[in-house]
Amino acid sequence: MRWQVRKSPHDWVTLLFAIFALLALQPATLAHAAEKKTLKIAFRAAETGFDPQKIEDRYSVGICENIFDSLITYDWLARPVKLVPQIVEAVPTGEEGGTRFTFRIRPGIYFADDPIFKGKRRELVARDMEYAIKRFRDPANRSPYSWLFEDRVVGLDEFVAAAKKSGKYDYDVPVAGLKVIDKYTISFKLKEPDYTFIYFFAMPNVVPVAREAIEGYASDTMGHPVGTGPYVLKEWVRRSKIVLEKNPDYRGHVLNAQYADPADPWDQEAIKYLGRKTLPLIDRIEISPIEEEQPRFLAFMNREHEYIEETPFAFVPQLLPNGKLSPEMQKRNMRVFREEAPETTWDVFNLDDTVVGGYQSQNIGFRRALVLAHDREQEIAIVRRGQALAAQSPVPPGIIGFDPTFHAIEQEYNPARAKALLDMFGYIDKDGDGWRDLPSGAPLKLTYKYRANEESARQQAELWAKCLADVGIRMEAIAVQFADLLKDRKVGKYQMSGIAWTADYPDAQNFLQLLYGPNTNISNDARFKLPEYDRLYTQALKIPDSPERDQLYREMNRIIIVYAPWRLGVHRIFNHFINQWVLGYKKHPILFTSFKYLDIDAAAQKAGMQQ
Amino acid sequence: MGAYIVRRLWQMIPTLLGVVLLIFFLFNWVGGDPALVLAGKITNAEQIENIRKQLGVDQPYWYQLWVFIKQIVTFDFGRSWATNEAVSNILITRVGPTLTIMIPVLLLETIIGVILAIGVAYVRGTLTDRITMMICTVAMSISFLVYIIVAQYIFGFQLGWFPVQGWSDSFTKNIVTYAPLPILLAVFVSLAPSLRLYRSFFLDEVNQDYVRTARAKGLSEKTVMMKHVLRNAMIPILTNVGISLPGIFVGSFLLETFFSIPGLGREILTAVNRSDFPVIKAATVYLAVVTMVVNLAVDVLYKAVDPRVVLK
Amino acid sequence: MENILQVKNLGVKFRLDGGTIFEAVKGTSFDIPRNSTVALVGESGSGKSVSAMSIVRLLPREQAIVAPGSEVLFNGENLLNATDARMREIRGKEISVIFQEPMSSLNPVFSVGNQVSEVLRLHMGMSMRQAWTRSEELLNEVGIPNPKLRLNSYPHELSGGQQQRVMIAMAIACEPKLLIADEPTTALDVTIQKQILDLIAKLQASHHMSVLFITHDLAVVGEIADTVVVMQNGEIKEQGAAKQIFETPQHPYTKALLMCRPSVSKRPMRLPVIDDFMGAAGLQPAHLAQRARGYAADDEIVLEVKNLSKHFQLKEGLFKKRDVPAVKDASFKLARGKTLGLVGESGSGKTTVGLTLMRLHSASGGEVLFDGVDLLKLSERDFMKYKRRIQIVFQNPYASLNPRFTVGQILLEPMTIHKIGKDEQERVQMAMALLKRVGMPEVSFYKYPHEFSGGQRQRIAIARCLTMKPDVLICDESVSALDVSVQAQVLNLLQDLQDEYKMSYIFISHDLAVVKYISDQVMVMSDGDVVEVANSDEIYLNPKQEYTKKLLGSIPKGWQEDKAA
Amino acid sequence: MSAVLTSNTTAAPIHQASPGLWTLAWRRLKRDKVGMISLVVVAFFLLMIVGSYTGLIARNWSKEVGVSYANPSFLAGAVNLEAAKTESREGAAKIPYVDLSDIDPLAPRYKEWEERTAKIKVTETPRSETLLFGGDKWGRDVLQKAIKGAQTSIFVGLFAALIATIIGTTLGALSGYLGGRVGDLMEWFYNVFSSIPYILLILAFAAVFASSPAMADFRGVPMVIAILGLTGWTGIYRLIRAEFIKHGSREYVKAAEAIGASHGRRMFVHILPNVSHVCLVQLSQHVVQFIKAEVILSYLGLGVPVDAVSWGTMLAEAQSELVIGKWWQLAAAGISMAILVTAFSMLTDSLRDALDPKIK
Repeated sequence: MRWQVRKSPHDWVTLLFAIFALLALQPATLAHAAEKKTLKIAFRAAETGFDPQKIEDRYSVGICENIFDSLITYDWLARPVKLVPQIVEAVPTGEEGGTRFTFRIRPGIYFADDPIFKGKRRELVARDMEYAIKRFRDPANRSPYSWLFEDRVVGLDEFVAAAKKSGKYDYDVPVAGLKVIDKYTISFKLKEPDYTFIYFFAMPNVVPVAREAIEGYASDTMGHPVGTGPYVLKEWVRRSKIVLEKNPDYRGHVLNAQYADPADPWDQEAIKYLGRKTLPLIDRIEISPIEEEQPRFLAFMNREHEYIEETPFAFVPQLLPNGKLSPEMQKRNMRVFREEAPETTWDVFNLDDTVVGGYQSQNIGFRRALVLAHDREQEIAIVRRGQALAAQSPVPPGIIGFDPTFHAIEQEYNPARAKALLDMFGYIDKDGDGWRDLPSGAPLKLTYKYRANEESARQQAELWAKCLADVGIRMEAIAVQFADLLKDRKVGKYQMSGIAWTADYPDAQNFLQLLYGPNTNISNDARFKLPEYDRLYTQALKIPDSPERDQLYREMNRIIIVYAPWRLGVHRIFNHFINQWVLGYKKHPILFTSFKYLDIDAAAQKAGMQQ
Repeated sequence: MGAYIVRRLWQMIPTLLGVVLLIFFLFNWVGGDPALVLAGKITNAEQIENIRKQLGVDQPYWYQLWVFIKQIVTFDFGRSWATNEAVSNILITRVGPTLTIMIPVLLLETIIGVILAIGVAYVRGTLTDRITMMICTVAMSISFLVYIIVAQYIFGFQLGWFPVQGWSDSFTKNIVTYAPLPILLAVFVSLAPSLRLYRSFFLDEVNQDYVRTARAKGLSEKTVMMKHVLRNAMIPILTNVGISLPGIFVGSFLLETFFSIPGLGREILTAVNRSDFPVIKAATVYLAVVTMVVNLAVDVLYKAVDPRVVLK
Repeated sequence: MENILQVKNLGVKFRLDGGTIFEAVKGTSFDIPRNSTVALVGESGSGKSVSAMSIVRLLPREQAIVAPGSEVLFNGENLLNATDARMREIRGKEISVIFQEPMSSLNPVFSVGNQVSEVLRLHMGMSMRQAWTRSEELLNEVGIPNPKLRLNSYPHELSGGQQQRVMIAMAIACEPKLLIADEPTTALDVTIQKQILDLIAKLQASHHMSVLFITHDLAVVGEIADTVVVMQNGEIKEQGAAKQIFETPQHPYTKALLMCRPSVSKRPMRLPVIDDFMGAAGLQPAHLAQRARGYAADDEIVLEVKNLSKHFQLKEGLFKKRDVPAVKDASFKLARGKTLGLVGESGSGKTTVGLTLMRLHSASGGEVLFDGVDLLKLSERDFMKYKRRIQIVFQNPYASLNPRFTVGQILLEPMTIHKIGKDEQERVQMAMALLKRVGMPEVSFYKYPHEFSGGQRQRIAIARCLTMKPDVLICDESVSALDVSVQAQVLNLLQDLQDEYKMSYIFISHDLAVVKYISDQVMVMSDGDVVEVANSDEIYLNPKQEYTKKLLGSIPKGWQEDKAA
Repeated sequence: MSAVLTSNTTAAPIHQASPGLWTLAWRRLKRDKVGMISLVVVAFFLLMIVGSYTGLIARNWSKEVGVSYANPSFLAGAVNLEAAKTESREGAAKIPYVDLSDIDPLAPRYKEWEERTAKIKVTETPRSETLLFGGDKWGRDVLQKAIKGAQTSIFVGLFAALIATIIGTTLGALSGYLGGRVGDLMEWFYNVFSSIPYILLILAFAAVFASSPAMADFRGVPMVIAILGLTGWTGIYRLIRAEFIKHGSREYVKAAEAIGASHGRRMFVHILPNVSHVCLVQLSQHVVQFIKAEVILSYLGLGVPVDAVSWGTMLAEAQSELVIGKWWQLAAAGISMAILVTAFSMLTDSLRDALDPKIK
């Protein structure tokens, strides 16, 4: 029972040192990149993993973009964006009235070498694509992108239903609309015409995967991506470090200068440094996610990273006073790439809500008054630090279907008009507490839900509260954890909330579907249900890109302005700052990363990093 | 002593059960729906149902609780819902960086704190003593957030003495390059309260009868402080260290987010944001167990410092 | 006779909280001759300890100021001017000290051997091994059994007496010329006290040292001292050879001290108090007349206790519990208007008896018959009626009064609870009357306990009990913490109240003389057992049991004629 | 009790006010220079928040009186790149607005709308280039924000500490005094709470409060107070429990039992006043602790709502401002918080010394 050993506090120290020594024994992987061209950058958020069919976040997808090859892709330099083949022979046009899409994979495309192939070279075949598409619908994968192939491909929904019934999701059972014609050819048959379908195949996660790799690494497909792309995952410390290295088996690709803009210096530089070379040129890419803005920015300024994408808005005025590089940045030979991102932010009203919802004149007038009361110029100037364009419709520039001439007075900040509208519909102060009340006389207090740990969301809420107070409306802003916010929005348990949407593919439809009535509980968080809008939407789907379709889009945009299910926000402009030794930099609006088309002046990098 | 340890371990069970119930109640009952986070930006009811089924959150609460308890007993918490990474793997890999920061912090804080405390206790009542205590109070009154923001800016960026952020796989590189600034910050912040506390421990002892005896023996003031007083003051100091010991396994999420340290604190924060229940539950249970085991270990270690302690 | 130490004109002041200065010692002078024992006697606050501590300069540096002109000459060297280094050489080697509380005076985390050998290594330059061997010899010399094993023990593993022996071993380790013993036996039981006194006397002789013995207890002084110095309020009232002090005290204060303390051999109607000597009045007849004590056959029995027992339960191991008996089958009777004395050493269970019979502890067995009702079997509600009829006065007057209550609140509370008096006004009047009765001014009603001295507080505690007009009053070491002169006052008060209200007392004390003085019947307890119950005169004159004899034999006898011879 | 006594007029004639322990403590405190200076500083802050609460000062803190990041007056000449942007608002495109009248249900009332609009005057207040201690990103006066922020932060700190103290004291008293089964239950409760990492506890409570409909009327500052108060009581519990155990065995409590005082009376009339100084010291220590915790909550986005301001939200905002050279918001919030917290801590120390003079 009693310890006779004389223990002194020193034993403590010894113990702790022992623990230390153990920690020190961790294998020190000193990957010394003597000759290698190494790129180091930060991601704004942590990745989740690299199983293309299981992921959604842009950072994980961005990594997949470099490990896997989608069938088709976007031309690197062409603006507006243009689809080009990547591993297929041609970009299919919708046959049979936009219901059939057939891809012919080029023979001789091989997967990167991996132990799972047991030393044999593994060629990419059409079956791999079929397998990947079926994976999207496999309940076991819980794919966030399963909606891409829902209610579209002939026989696929029935196949899934049957699998659900039998309890076995059998990949070997053929699906009529998902036909492997020969070793290299796969053909899709759709239930309804859908010309946007082709874009799916340029998405970096709609990529063929090797079944034996998926099944072989079944327990951790997230950590064992095996693809045909230019890079392989060398090292992955989750949420801390991602290292990509050149795939030695990669066939190589070249820069297509055909669509380059001769007036664009970035294009010209890309051609100068990358033209006629077999790409990729970077040997090793090290990525660390840094979620806090200050350290991410300071790390870049400290030359710890090659470039910084989506520089936090707060720092931009200092680096780009009046749109020009600051003297400090000039001294560092820094360059800036400004990107009008294919994304839109907006505030959504819950149309099912008794206060902000409804389709009566009074309801419409109330929402429109709220929109008019919101000072969007301040949003741009202060929340976005001038790095944004006012959104005139949900469709951002650079997206097919964007109409540069479309803008409406109903989106222009005008508190006088807002007040007039509120007065007109009886939203006046009835109980004399200084705040407007509902026409019924009941007190009016709006709630706005925003994401708890996001400073810009808070600022947005602050702006709302301020603007509404100016027109006499009381608003309460509630900070909610991300998961709760999603839940509340999905089930319509909110009045107002802020959202952003980035294009999955460059077509206006990707944005306009967000208000399609039947998409309520799916993606239509506004729960907007207007038969006229739905009619226009379904009609537009059946038509390929044409002036006729643009007209339909314009009509839909007008309805959005009139019924105001949203208060349109902005299209953000992102500033990517690049160190001088990074050569041929360009940012594609839809694709996530630039690693495939990039070079580094290793000597300049060494000199620069040491400064 | 064996019986004592067995009894203490036995007593942990109801506490652990309470932790389990509280966490289960807080997160399963009232927390967000993980299915929605995982479902993606375009989703439908069927898919959400499918996800809920896969996660088992469609089961009745009692069943989920049963599964949870089974997980605890088998030490198998399954996989993270968000990243599909094995939860045990998450905990194991994250605790290393956290300890790399926190062990030096605790060591330095304790050692420096004790040394300074002896110093000021020796000169108690003088101007030096009062100024030191004043500095401590002022230092304690500034928010940790301010320290981090300012220090990262000044020492990491302006002066460039340390990297702004980062972490590597090499322990040596971490401890030499990346860890010093966060460690120094944490030490600086925790030193002031420790110093004040330790000083009061020393002063408590200085007025004890045995100190008078030691002086009556003819011992020098230095020997009295360094031998007789120190050894006795180590008992409450050890208690204090014992209290903060479980904390080193949690780490500071502020430090970890600002300095990009892939530690446990940051992981917990992310897990909560993502409603990643398996990670939250496992982390909580693990930390609760660590807390209890550490407390037990400290109590047993007491025996070594304080011969009066009887373990029964 | 040559003096080893001369204290000349010593003055010590204390800086108190808030800048006030307290003069603890006011210019005292006394000498300590070689090879003799000097006793410094006085009540608390007399400055006796301060005088002794200033010899070795162990007073708290921040507060104590030694008056200029003071001299402490040790072999002719003024210690007050010595350097710190010189003082360190002297302490523990030339002059060593033992203190009142051996438990707290030993460092709890170092072994006995470590602490004894430390002083040897420091002053005698011994190696660890030599020091260890010598320590063993020293422990042997001070009478610690199995010294080799005890060297590795920690202080808490020793009994109080052994701890004090260790302190003594440490003190004599370097053959000091002077040993200062600051109340070394006050915290000890009477039998142990006797042993320690004998040990000090023996060592004084064998080591040829001088002893400065500080105590409040004149009886102890009589046993040991050659010279006696009596102090009061920082001044020396009288000093001289022991014989002279005890036989022909000159100063009234000395006389008072000698008379106030109850002695085993005498039992006056009233104890004399200091004022009786200091004032003009002098001794009254009551101080000389003897009181007869003892139960009479026709005494009405108020309380009868049968086979009372109390066990405490200790948790052990995983589920086991161990019974520790504190009181075993105690039976006794209490007669109306009489006092039952309960004596025993610490841990004998005497206090537990008191607390258990009034249900402050739950009893494990037995009966407490009060008015024929077994109090132990009553429900909480029924017991309430009896609660006020048995009351208790605790030992520590500083702890038993709620410091946040005014005296008025303290006195009114029981009356309010038991609905005594028809309204608040009447209760206040009753409280005022009681205050007066216990000898406190009415203005005390509005004051807080901390404004009163120990004796006054004990009076307030007694008044609190009186508000309920109890039949039985339990005095649990109620006068033990008081100075001799105050003790006499409180004892007189208790006696007066008993005479007036015909209350019965259960008087619990370790002080055999006090018990002898106040009790009619005495019950001796040891380790939870009742050793002996008898009328007090009988038990003191004619103890039946061995234990009782041993106990009585340990009482300091004060000045003995034979010693002088 | 004392109320009973003072209302008693018959005993008045010889009534002499005798200093109670609190009075004595106050006397001791008055002698403590550092304590008194701290008291003055704390009182100044309290006066300030009373002023801001009643609207005497900082009433217009939310008014945008300056340009974005207006320079402090003492840096009037400094370049302000952030404001430049705000000034040069890009003119709207020249293209005509799209006509909506054919599908707009409001179209019939366009005319009435226009007329009403014309009657409403909108005046734009001029924005100042500099503000006394600079402006924030919206152009609000940082000094006024700091004052208003002090109100919120101190309010949060005080009330959260009050809740925590009440919970901790009640549970601690029950556990320490009663012991036994009740004590075991409380200990269990305490162990459960203290075994869960604090940050996790805070996040969990925040999640519960934010999503629970029952808390709908309870959001904003009260929610922050509730989160901090309900999670922060464990330390107080521990101390109060120990105090009650200690005092429970003291003789004065035994004496109270002997005279027949009930459990409740012994706990709350006898023991509680004797440990009240511990409660008070704990209360003030927790005020400081919670003022600091509010900063962390704000950093996590769980702090006070957007229409209020606290030091925490200011610091959270100021996170990225230091890097762009706009240090004044960080300084204003950081320094005012440091001053108050320092003064409060020192006052607490002095208070403890005054109430319990044994501890030096």
